[in-house]
Amino acid sequence: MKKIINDPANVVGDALRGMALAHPDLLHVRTDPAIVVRADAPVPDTVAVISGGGSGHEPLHAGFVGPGMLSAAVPGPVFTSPTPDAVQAAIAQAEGGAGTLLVVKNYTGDVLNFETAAELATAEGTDVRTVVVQDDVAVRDSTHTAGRRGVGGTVLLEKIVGAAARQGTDLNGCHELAERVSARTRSMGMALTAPTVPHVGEPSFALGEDEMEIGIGIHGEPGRERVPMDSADGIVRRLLDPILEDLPFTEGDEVLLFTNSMGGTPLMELYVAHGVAERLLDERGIRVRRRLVGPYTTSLEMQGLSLTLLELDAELTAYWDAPVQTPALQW
Amino acid sequence: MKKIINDPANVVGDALRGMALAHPDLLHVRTDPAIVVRADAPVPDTVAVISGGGSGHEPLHAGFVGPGMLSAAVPGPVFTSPTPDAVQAAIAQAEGGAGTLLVVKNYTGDVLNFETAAELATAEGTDVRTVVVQDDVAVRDSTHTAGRRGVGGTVLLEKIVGAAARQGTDLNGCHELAERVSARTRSMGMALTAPTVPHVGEPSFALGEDEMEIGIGIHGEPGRERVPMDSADGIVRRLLDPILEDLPFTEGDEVLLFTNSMGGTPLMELYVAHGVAERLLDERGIRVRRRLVGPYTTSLEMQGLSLTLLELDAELTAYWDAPVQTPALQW
Amino acid sequence: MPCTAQDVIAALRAGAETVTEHRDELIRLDRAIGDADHGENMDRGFRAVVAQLDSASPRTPSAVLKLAATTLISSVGGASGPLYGTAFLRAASAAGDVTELDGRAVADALRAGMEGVTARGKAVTGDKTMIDALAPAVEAAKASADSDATAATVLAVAADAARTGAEATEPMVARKGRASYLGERSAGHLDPGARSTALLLAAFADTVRTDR
Amino acid sequence: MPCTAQDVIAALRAGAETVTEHRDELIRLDRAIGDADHGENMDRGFRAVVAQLDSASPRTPSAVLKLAATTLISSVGGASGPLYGTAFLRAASAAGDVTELDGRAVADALRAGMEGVTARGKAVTGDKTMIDALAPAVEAAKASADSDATAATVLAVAADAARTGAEATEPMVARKGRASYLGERSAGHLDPGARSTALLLAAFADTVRTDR
Ligand SMILES: Nc1ncnc2c1ncn2[C@@H]1O[C@H](COP(=O)(O)OP(=O)(O)O)[C@@H](O)[C@H]1O
Ligand SMILES: Nc1ncnc2c1ncn2[C@@H]1O[C@H](COP(=O)(O)OP(=O)(O)O)[C@@H](O)[C@H]1O
Ligand SMILES: [Mg+2]
Ligand SMILES: [Mg+2]
Ligand SMILES: [Mg+2]
Ligand SMILES: [Mg+2]
Repeated sequence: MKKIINDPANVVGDALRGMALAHPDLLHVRTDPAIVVRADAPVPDTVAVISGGGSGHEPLHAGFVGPGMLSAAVPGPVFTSPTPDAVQAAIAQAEGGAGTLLVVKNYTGDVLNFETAAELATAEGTDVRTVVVQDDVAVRDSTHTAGRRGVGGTVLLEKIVGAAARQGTDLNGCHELAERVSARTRSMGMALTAPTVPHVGEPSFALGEDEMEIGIGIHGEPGRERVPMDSADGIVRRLLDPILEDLPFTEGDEVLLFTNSMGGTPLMELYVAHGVAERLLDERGIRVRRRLVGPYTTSLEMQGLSLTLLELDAELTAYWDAPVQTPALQW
Repeated sequence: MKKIINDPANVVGDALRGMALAHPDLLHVRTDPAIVVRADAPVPDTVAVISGGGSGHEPLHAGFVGPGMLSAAVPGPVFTSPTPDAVQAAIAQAEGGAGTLLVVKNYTGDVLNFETAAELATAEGTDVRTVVVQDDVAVRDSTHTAGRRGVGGTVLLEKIVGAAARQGTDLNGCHELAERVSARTRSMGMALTAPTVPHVGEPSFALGEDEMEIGIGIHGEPGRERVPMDSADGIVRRLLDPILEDLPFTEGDEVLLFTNSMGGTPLMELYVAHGVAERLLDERGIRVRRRLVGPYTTSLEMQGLSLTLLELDAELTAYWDAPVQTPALQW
Repeated sequence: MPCTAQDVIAALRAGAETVTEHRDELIRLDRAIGDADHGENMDRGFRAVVAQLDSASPRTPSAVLKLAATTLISSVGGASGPLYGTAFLRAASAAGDVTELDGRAVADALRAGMEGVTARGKAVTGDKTMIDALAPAVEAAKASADSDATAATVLAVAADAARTGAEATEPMVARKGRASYLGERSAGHLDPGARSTALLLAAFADTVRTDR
Repeated sequence: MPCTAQDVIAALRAGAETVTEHRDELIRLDRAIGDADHGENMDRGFRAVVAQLDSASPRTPSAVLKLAATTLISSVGGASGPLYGTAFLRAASAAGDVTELDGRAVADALRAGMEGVTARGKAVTGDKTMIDALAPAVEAAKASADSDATAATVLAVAADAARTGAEATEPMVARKGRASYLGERSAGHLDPGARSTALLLAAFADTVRTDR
């Protein structure tokens, strides 16, 4: 394993300290328990939007803390959900009297830990709601399973709900909006290489020089199938087709297209893939109205990408366009 | 070679087309010859700041085209300087009557091709000046050699001079400012892995599982030395010490610290390294006043990082802080 | 012979040792069908439990179990943290305020623990989770307690059943937890949580057996 | 026998073929001490020259060389583009408006080309660049022309000298071009530009020799 780190046991704390130094005006960072809070928190009479989960997906979530997006983030150990006390601490710091919306990616660990934190915070008198993001169409959905994973769509939801909260939307409104975004978002990802978890020291799976994994998760979970390497056209088609069929997205729909690097894939390849995706959508009469291209929901140094589509309407578009000041997204 | 591309021969054009689709409001993109121009170019009575060079360093330079930074970028083939006709075309599109400043990284090919373009444009009546960026302390400087390479410092120079041009500074002023920034900027980089040029299909050099290259360039050039893998502390020290000695930067100096990913290194490691660099600078009494952390001057999917220090003063700081709207930098 | 607070403390310390010893094995199992952190999570959690036990001295089995529960909840994270935490919390409640647990009380505490896991995680046997180790352990413990076995014996049969149950997860296709994302590809690997459950129960049983 | 415009065209086409054949070798050489694009750059450039020659029919050797020059300048990029471009441009000027080049004219054109490369790139012999192939070629061509050799002979001795010169770059430590960044580590590898110069001159010489 070659990584630019010191002790693998301290990697999350070391990264958070570096992040705090890099963004002194935007963030307050604590390391025990690890939480990242807006420098101006709590914002009175404004719904606190808080997310979190295992580390290793940077900039998700801490890179999205700031005016117009998240009030706080709770980074767990690498690929491991944070514990309820950390989530509680974030709520305590960020809560401004208008309640808290927890944005939770649908993994058993995240759901259980955030659920416990929500119970404890509610018991202490805070109004807490939860939205569970589950946009990954690579996972078959069923009430008898763990359900779909939350992946790239989380970024879009955090941006949109963060804008609504900033504009004074109340907890009920934020929660409904979040559910609406969640219902209209679908994603799928693929990998050319596996990530290496620092405390493990070896890649999470092995891929041959001519293979790729389709339908991977963001924690080094292998995907649903291993297939021979393909062109950008072929790769994008494999991700886009299941996304389009699932919602479904149909002719005339207006969408936001998010082309996301898994961490190790450079911008050049990302733009190639993005161009292919726009072309394929155009062929189907689906109108791309907004785009996000970059490494935003990553899996350490994994090479690969994911595509996310969000069906837009005027309200969602306006919230997407609203100003945002965070380490990773600014406009 | 595993890359998300179609035909390696078309990768630059394909990426540019994807980029154009991703940023329709900011950029106008042409592919023959390849140039990327601000959507609102030419801006009358404003110095056009134009840069370019081989592709594979994204977002450098096309990702920095937009109000407050570059007027146009000229992307060559992967790791190959663009030809004079492409540079000329960019000048013709971006020139708003107040002259053009060419920002050229110091490589023989870039210098010669931009020089020819400048001659041709001058012959056609355009006022053209050139600044040659040469911030890489890994290369020994001497009049009998090719001189120092231009690397990460280019981004800082483009931001600062772009802000000055936007505020109405004339060509002379922009040129002097650019020379001043160039004189105060030093960088050095290292790699854990080599990049693979698409038309080559194999990594540009081979590194063992326990080795790294110190003093690498951004074109897959091996560095000055190959050493055993080290901790983040050790790596940062190896880059920072030569940078500090070179200018030199001394106690009390106010600086901008730029911690740059070479493309495949994820944000988590970058923040770890950034934290180490801030600590080491603090120990020497050098005051970090501004920061940039991210993949901004890359070398395809190479894993590694570079550090850049710029000695600030009030004027440079104000230009750094000035608003900017580009695909890769926005504030 | 019944189980005192000291016995429970010793059992937890033995559990922590086992987890540290098997950290890499649990990581390997989780790497194959999950996210490669189960060994790290459990090791972090049980080290924290040991640190708590070094500084506090709870007086009843229930108080010991409760301390373990809250410590696991605030240090393990992931899916296994809340699940093991809830299991210990429910076991603590079931144990009541007695100072010693007999065979029956051990069997009841185990059942309460398992019910906690089920309440939170909604898994049933065959889903390829820690339930596949816990459920047979609970059944075996009940049968043993029904025939008036000692705490040591009840734990021993429970540990045996858990081991067999964990081994049986290998061919299963996961329906809960992270391994479920793999679909059919999850077959052919032991479930890491079932394995850690079996390891913990074996360590508990060994300690109590050695004690008496 | 002297060299006509048709001969120069044939020589350039042969040069393009050689470059395509040796594309991977030139990439490999540049990968070792540069950025792995020299073969790609030269191949792109000479394909463009061939395409130009397919559609235009310049009448004099000078016009052919000039067309090659401007095409190389606008298609090769990198360091070699402007350098080779300038070389052909200066050779074109030196060739004047005659319709045939004799041995002396070939030698003069070669020298003019080399002076163009020196003017732009500032390299001297021993810097491990294309100059290390060009300079001995120019010297040998002059000597040959001084003894009234034909164009074919002048080119043949120039090509021989270029080959020897290119081979001599292997032990050199680069002082110009990208290889110079490697310092001492640049020794032990042929310079790609010197190699391409030798390849081109060999192809030119072969064509003219075959022609007559
Ligand atoms: N819904 C569930 N019910 C019972 N056990 C579960 C459930 N989900 C996961 N587990 C157990 O948790 C184990 C994984 O724990 P761990 O790796 O620590 O957490 P994570 O899956 O969040 O990374 C699995 O092997 C499985 O035994
Ligand atoms: N200053 C110079 N003078 C003469 N030749 C040079 C000079 N710099 C580079 N070269 C030649 O150019 C060759 C490299 O060309 P190429 O790889 O196409 O361009 P780049 O170095 O820009 O990638 C070198 O091998 C060398 O022979
Ligand atoms: Mg986990
Ligand atoms: Mg090059
Ligand atoms: Mg796990
Ligand atoms: Mg080269």
